[in-house]
Amino acid sequence: MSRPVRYVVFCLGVVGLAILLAPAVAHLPAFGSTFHPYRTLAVAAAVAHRTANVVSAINFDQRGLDTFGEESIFLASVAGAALLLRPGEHETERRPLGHARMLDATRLLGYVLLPLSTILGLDLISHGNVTPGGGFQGGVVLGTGLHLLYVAGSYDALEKMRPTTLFEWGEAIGAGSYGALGVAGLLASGAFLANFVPLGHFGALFSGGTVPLLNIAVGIEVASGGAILLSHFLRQAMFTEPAGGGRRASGERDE
Amino acid sequence: MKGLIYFVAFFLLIIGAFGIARSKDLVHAVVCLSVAQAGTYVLLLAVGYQHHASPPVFGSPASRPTRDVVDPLVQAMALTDIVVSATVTALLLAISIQIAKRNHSVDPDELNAVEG
Amino acid sequence: MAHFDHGAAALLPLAVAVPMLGASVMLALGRHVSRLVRDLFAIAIAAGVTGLSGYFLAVASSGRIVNWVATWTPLGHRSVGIVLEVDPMGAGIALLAAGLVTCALIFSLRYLESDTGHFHLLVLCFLAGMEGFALTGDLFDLFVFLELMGASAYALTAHNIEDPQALQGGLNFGIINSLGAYVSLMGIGLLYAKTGVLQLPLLGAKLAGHRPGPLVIAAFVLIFTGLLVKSGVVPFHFWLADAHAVAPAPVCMLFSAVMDPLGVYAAFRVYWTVFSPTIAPAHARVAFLSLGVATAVIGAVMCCAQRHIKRLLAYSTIAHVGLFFCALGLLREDGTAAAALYAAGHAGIKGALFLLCGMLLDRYGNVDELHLFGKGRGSPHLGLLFGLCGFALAGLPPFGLALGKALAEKAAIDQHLYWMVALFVLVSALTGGAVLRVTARVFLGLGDRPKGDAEYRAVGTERPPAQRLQALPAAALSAIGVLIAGTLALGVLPGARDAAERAAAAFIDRSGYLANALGHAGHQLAIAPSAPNWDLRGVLLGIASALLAAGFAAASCYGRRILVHVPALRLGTRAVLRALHRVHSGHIGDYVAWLMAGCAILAGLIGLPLR
Amino acid sequence: MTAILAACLLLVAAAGLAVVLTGDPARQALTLSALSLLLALLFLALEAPDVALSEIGIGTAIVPLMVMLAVRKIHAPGKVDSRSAGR
Repeated sequence: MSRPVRYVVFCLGVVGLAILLAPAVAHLPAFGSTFHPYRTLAVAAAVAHRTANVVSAINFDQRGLDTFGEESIFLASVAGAALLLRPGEHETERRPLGHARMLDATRLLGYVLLPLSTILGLDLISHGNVTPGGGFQGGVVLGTGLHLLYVAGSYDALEKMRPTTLFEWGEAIGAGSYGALGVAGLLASGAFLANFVPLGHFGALFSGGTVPLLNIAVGIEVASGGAILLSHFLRQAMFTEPAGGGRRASGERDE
Repeated sequence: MKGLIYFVAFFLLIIGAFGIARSKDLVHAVVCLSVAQAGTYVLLLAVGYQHHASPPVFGSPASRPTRDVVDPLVQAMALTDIVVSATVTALLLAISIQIAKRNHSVDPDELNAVEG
Repeated sequence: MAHFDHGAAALLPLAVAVPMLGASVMLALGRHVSRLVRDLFAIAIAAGVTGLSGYFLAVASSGRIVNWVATWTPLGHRSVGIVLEVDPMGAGIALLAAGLVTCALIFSLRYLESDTGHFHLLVLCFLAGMEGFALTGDLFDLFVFLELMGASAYALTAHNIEDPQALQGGLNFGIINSLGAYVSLMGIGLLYAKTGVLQLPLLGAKLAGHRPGPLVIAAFVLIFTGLLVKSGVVPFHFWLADAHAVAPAPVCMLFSAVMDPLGVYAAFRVYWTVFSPTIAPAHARVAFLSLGVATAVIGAVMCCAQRHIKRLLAYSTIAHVGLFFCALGLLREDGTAAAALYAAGHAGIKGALFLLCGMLLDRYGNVDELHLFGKGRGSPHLGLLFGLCGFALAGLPPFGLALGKALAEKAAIDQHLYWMVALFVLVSALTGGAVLRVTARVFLGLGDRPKGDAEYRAVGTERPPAQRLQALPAAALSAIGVLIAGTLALGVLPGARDAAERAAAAFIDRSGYLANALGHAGHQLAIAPSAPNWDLRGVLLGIASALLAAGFAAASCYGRRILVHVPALRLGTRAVLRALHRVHSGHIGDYVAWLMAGCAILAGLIGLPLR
Repeated sequence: MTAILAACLLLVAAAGLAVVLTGDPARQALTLSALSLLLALLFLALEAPDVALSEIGIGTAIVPLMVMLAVRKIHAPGKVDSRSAGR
């Protein structure tokens, strides 16, 4: 279809949607109202299982299957991206040579931020059951934190710290432990993902039973998977090129 | 307020979709898709909001939760949604990179590998 | 539907957990073991899930299996947990999914190059997604598993990164399906805002007895948009042909045979459990039937207009999805039973056809009907199977597909919808005829040698010529054989119709679904008197479709000779086809525009009659 | 509070529009992280710190990084066209 025809079809759709949605929004409960029946139940259930962060309680305890599905999506996507970003038939992966020329300040920043982000990530994961954050957020921080090394220009160091196989193991162990904890619940108390671990005290570091354990599992998976994901994009962008292509191996460097 | 927040939610969805429809670059289209998804976050959190309520996190160990909190379920849903967004974006960007290699173009107008 | 089997209930989540654990193991060890070990491991996992699903089906046929995950059983009418609730229909489609994944993996024993295990991993994730999608009774969980199916499927579609068509097909698939899923999620949000629950049975209970207000209609339209995209219903179908034509053959087979029917299944599951008490069947029927007819007709016409064989099969799937929609859209037990049998039979035949295409690609490096003209003479076995599947697709008894078609026609006649009988006969004859035309041209070299095949773009190959297989691999043939035999068994085994009718009765029984979810015994469903599978009218209609298909194939083989003498007809056909081709542009922007327009059309179809 | 919320919403809508209207994907990576930052602020205003944290991690770091790397691969001069020799 030509562009104008496409826009006409699109706009007709939007007009129809507007006619559909405007009265629907008018019939919604008022914004900020006190009508939250699920909230009342979920808070009570979280308190009963001594999980201070109710969002974590929902994610890992009350609706743990959703999060299992979510982690599966993550696993599938990382594997899918790895599959799609593999070097093609006529491509080779060039090894990076030497260090990039980077401003010392940038480099320093990278080295300073790395431990900070590591600590922040670990903190987010370990306190996910009591404070905002959790395995996913902490894992993201950890996974990206490693890439600060790249910002610091030391790709070799990154390659040493980020052996893909090890991270694949990490991701597999993280994702596998989530499922394994679910099966353990089945074996221990007869229900998949049942909260079978002692619950501890409300607000304590190890409270909420399986919630902190599942948080750690997700943290390991997301940190490793995130590192793999970024490393595939990085390799593709920096070091994959046509076999026998006329470009000099060390020709181009960082931005 | 209610009108505004739901309008923004659907506005993001539609403007993101519109961005894909007029896109001349696949990477641009993929980014527009994540704009469309941002609409879902806004909608979900709007549904769960309550005036003068706190976040659904009872940080301090001693205090038993007595105060009102906003709906934590929509937040859990939004969290899942954000993960989905990131992973789908990664996959679609990976495909776009490969399309650029095979077709020497990422303009949807110039891609004609499939039709009819 | 009174008793619960707690053993089976406890095992329900394993249908998702087992393939995911398998995928984790594959990620950790896939690189380090040989190809054969990876293959066998994945097959073992898929076979295990098949066994598990079969067990669920056996248990569910005497009562729904209910599992509130992690024991969050409801207090009164409320629970914070996710419920998995399985009736025979859900267990049946879960079994179909797992069985077909097993077949696909067996077929790909020697088919796909993969040295990391990522292909197997993605297939296992895809399986987990389908199982969760089939078994869950929670609206948001449905969305999560929809996305899991999606994420694995996008990557599997674009698996062959050397093929521009595969990449573009994967991209269109990913963008449209994701956008559809986000639209669905907005609908879920609206429904949650109104009711405060997410579990399907409880949602239905909340909406029961209320007139469908604007909010419910909007939620219905938005939620269905995502599900209809997944099903490939017109005008949300554009991505389907692009993706199904280009994915590796065993993956295409899974898409066509289970993934699209799963979308249809979920749409009607959500309709019956959530919306049926407020948007009554009498109102919803018009919308469902209109969508079904449009899908069936456009799918059938586009199917006949293709020369890329996999693309042809993809459009034939769209046409059949339209027929399923028509049968289910009657919103009655008999139509639902018919659609279940029809979809199961279709899965076997369409699966076999896609695998046969994979073998064609393997041998000749091409699936262009005209390019392959007469080249298949050396493969009589493939040709025989192809022709057989063509007749089965057209509805030749005694295949299960024909049984489903016959029952759907019977249901339509009972409702005095005679046009629908004509639609079923015509659409299945056209799609079957298109496959027979391919058989005649490729394997028999019948008809006029087509001109102009040099102008056609090369069709994506899946394997460089040097690696093409000469002999037909036994594993691949056995997978195809199992699929065809299974479809045949469905039609001839006594009791298939009874089982389908019982499954359909449970599927549309909303109050029983709710009662069982809450731990109560549902009321006893009246068991219809046992009926024989076939009746004379159905057999005759089936034979008529098959003959019509053969006639259509002959006419299109020698069509040019006829059409030359009827310029008006020729020009008319050409104009229609050109317009359709222009709409099916492969352009992602067009598809998004149609998705929006489709939302509006759906809103009009469902909303206007309720005004 | 309502004023802050309204301001956040309007900013988010404007940023969303800006991302869509930015034709050049390299710049889009920047507008997208701005949108994510504003979204995170909005989520904080809506009392959703968990979601805000995720959005910051994903929306302002990982996704723009992937977009930039993809753009670099696709649009780097000579990068794409040199592929034609290999085909």
